[in-house]
Amino acid sequence: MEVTLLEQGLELMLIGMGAVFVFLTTLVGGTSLMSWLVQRFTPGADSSGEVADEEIAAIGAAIAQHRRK
Amino acid sequence: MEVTLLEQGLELMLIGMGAVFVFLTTLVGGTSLMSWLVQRFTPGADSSGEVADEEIAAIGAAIAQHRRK
Amino acid sequence: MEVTLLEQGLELMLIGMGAVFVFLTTLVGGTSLMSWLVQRFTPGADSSGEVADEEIAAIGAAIAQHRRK
Amino acid sequence: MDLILQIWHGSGLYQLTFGQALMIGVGLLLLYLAIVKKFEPLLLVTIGFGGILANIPGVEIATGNGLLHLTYVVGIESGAFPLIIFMGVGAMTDFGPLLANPKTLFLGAAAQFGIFATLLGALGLTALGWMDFSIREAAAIGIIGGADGPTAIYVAGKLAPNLLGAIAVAAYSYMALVPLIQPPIMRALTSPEERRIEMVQLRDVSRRERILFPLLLLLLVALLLPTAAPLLGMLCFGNLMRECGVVDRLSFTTQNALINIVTIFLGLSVGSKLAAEQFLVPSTLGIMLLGIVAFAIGTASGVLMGKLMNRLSSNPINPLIGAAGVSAVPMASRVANKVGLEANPQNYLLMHAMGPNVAGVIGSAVAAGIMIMFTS
Amino acid sequence: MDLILQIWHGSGLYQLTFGQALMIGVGLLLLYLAIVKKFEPLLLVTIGFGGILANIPGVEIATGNGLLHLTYVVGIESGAFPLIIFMGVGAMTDFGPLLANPKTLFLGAAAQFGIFATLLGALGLTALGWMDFSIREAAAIGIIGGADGPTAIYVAGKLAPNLLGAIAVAAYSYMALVPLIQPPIMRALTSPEERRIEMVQLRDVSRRERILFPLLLLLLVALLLPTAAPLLGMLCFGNLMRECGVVDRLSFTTQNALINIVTIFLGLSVGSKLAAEQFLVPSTLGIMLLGIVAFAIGTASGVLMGKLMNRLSSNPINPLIGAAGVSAVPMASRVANKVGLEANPQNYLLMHAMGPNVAGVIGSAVAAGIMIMFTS
Amino acid sequence: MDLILQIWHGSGLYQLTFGQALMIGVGLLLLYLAIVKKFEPLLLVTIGFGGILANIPGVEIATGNGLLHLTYVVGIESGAFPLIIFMGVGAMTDFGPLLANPKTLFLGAAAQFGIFATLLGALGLTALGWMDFSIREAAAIGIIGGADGPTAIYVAGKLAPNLLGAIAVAAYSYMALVPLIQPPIMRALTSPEERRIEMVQLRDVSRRERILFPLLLLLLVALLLPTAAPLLGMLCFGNLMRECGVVDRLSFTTQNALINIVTIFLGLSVGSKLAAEQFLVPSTLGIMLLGIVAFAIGTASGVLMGKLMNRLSSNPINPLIGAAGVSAVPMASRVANKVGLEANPQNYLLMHAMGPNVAGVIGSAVAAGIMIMFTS
Ligand code: NA
Ligand code: NA
Ligand code: NA
Repeated sequence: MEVTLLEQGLELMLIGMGAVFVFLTTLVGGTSLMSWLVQRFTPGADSSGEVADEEIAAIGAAIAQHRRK
Repeated sequence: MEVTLLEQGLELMLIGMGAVFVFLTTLVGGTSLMSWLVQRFTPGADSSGEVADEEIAAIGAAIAQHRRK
Repeated sequence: MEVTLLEQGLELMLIGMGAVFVFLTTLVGGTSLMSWLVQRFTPGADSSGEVADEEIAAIGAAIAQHRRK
Repeated sequence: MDLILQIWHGSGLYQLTFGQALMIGVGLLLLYLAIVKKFEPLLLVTIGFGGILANIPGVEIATGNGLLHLTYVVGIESGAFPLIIFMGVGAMTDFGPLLANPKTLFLGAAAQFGIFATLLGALGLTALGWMDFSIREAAAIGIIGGADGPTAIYVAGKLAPNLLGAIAVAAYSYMALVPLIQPPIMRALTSPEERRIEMVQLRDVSRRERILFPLLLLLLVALLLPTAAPLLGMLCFGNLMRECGVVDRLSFTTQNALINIVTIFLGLSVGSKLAAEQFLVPSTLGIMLLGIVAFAIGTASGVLMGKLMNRLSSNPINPLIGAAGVSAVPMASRVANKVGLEANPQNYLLMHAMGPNVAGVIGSAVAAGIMIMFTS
Repeated sequence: MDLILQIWHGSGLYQLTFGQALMIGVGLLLLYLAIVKKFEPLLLVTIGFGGILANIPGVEIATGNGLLHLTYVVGIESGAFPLIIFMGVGAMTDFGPLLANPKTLFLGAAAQFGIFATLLGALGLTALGWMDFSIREAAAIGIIGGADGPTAIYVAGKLAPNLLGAIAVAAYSYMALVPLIQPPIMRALTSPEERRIEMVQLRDVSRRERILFPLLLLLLVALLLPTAAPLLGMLCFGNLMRECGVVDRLSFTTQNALINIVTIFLGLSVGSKLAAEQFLVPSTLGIMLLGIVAFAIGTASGVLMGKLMNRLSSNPINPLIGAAGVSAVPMASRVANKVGLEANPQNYLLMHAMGPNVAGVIGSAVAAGIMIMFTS
Repeated sequence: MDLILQIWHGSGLYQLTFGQALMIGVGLLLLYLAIVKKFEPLLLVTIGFGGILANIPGVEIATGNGLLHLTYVVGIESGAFPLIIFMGVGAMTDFGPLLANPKTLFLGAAAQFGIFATLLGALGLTALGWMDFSIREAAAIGIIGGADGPTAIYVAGKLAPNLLGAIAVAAYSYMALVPLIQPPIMRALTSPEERRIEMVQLRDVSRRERILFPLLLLLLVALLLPTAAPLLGMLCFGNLMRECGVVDRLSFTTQNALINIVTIFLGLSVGSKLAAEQFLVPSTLGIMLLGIVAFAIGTASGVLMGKLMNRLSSNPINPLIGAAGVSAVPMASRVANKVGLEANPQNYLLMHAMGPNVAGVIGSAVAAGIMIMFTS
């Protein structure tokens, strides 16, 4: 068989980089679509306010846990 | 053999519920007896005060642990 | 064979205690040498100040971790 | 070109069966219930995700030498994970309300009727020829009625490993649905007057009683029902660590790092049993059906026992707290509290319901011990 | 006297080979880099110490029934440790910057060219007769270019366990050296004007998008590349626990106790493969050489892709963030930020670089999946 | 009726032997000592409870495929648990006092005489025909005199697994009883003047010395006594994590979640070896007897060495701190401090005793390495 190891490697490189790009391109598309759908069907900003709430909840939980102990 | 699966199940149900009740009844008795003995032979209330102490100790330990670290 | 178990044990005791002392003596020597070298080639005291810093850093890290959570 | 064909043949899209697609949907549904509806999230997130992983064709994670198969063998088949979870539950459980009012143990006993009725139901379906459950399988299915996840997984792992996925999913799903399943039954079986009953405040329980209780329970189990001793022994051990006051650092780790780590791998491992070819079989439908019947009967018998005890007892007992006897700690107690508040806005049943609630954990472990003793 | 002779013959001094002494030196060097230079200390401290233990003659800890050999078999050969680390990485990763600018995924894709170029390089050295790597070994060596420790260990464990020690040491050493390796390449390939480019501030990303992203990624992997599903599945699971907000206690344990415990044993186990007779072979030299080439090519292709995208895109893109596409989170982002600040003191690239940085983790896991699919 | 008979025959009451009842009593006694007397609670709670579980007839938890048997095989037979505990001990140990006064290592050496004297005692009892211990068993029994639980378990697991339960119980019980065993011996061997001696305040120890010490110790062990390297290697690794300052998160987990989890399962596993038929044998009595002799001799030789060093040294040395050389950290140091305060209310020996105390840990690990080398 004349297919050398090097040729095999070359093919794997081409296909491999191709597959990486195809996969990540699909992911770019999927992510963009998902974000677009979420933003379209969610009224108002829900990110910034929530974080502060979570933080307060975390501290509250820590205190509660301490008390329970 | 004429004992069907269903009869076997029925027997298991009766014995099983019986055993659950016997066990938990014994536990009711044992618990009541234990509580009665403890209350009889322990002078004074030892529950409420201790909890607060423990909590303080826990906080103290946490601070100490922090310092040690 | 005339070497009894007891003689074997006696030999093990002598050699064993000897080995413990040889090892720990070497460790005393090594530690003293190491400390001498460190103190000779390190200018200034680096212990006391650092501990306080570390403690502050630990508390800071704990707070930061809390916030991140 | 061969390589591109190899990618395509190796891809999930090419290999995906309809059943796998369906089960990925089921996994997503469990995640939805957990995240959006907040139903039993610790278990439904992990089981749901494990279920999705198990249904990706061509991925070796739930089979062979895959991580989830290994954790399944090491943790579930050996019974280790449910036992460690029980230790953690013990370390997190306050038996105070139970000790203040030990009679509530009877409510925890009564609610186990759901277990045995379901066992009979499973055998009945077999007698009718609709299903084909052996007595061991029927016993494992019955335990769903115990409303206690680790007990159900422990028993299924011992008696019917082939049904473990369906049983675990049924147990946790219905535990998640307790706020929907129980209230109608509770309202149907009680009069508004009964629901309005206020109970006497619970006495303080001393530290000494709290320390002695797990030892007492352990010794009783040891003497009377050794097959329940692994489960209840670990529960007692966890509780002793909690209450004895001298090993707080062990108790803390048991309630946090240890139970969390085991929960993650238990959930993923159970999820790995949701592979389509194992899960999409007729018996799963039977198990889901029998499971909800078990919950309903357990709830009903707890409430009826509550009514009976209310008549016989000198102190008033609100029958609603009987429903908490099924376990599902602490959800069932919250449900009893909520239904009680509807009838009487001054009526806080939460602490009173915690007694039968933790009694239900003991009761179903006892029932599990009996099942294991008689069928293995 | 026999006993004293026995002590002497049992002692390390008597049995020590030159190779072992050399490897103990290498272990000490890794500790020095970790402790004094603060390079990747979590891994270099544990690997370095494990390496010293593995080279003490006569000690049974890295071989036979020794602890480190057992953890190696249980945790590395089975793939469990890298997968659990990936779960922890998922729980610690904020995909927000990536979601705010998904196009940065292309940078993460481009930087994987280092992986495949190195594969080819390894086969080239074999063709030249200088080394003797099979295609599986070459693939495992290439993954070093992914700049992602657990991925490299996972792939090496599957494709070339005999090279695992050298591959892991190369991967972590070069990750540690990222602040030295990358800047010259980044400066050589960009003009000062390009390095000065400021980027548009990232938009806020909603919680809903953050929850859906790991599920989307999981489904794509499931459908397109199942061999990457164990790694990316665990990453997605960890991230879902982090973002879903209902299992915070599991997420917390995953990010702390669990990942720390696994890191300790992963590091020691990997170190146990640094035994002189396994490590001091010509192929190690080849692997170390190929590894740095892989990092350099990965950095370069990331930067070049950044230049290309900057020309094609409507919003300006600073090509320096392309270098972060190799992974090495978060070090590579910090390097991009630092080199950017040199050229323009107002230019804070850190958050912009985090997008390609985490994209690089995904990209190298995808490349790993492809390697496993084609060579096993 | 058959079923009721089956319950009765399956019950513990029916199957319980006298030995098992006795051992359950022993387990309760250990719990009493731990909880009420606060003696070594971390180990006595877990061992005591495991001992009770192991003596419940008909329960499969300490045997067969039971959880505790599995943890015993995985954790004790393999040596993994004691090694991980040693890593945790290393991460919790401050070698500062030892570094400030390295000569106290001699006290830690002298106190190991208890180990070897007990070895001889065990062989003597065999020569007298009262017991029947092999040299390996005698060596394992001797290690009780090291007053170090994990070392004793590690050595027993290697040299005499059949005696492990008795050896571990003896080691931990006597460690718990150190405040009762040591003071009379200390007072008998010292004059009031000696007990009053105040020592020079310890110098500050730099961070660099603290980092280099575990590496120095590791290298010495590697070169001189590799059979001690697993134990001391893990101790050094834990200590290096503690002191190096760059892996604080690993050190924190090692000192908390990891050591706690392992302690729980180590204790339960050791307890599972307290099954009546294994424990209630004549050799157990011999081991308990030899163990207390070992503690007494170790204490005495430490104190006598202290007297000798006080005469030879330029700085005064209080011989009481020699008693801390047996290990039992930090209890033995507290005892030295307390006896010192009795004689001189200004005499705070605590920090001075910590030097020989941690030296005792190293010393008994060295003795363990010698035992393993010569008898296996
Ligand atoms: Na129940
Ligand atoms: Na990468
Ligand atoms: Na000692």
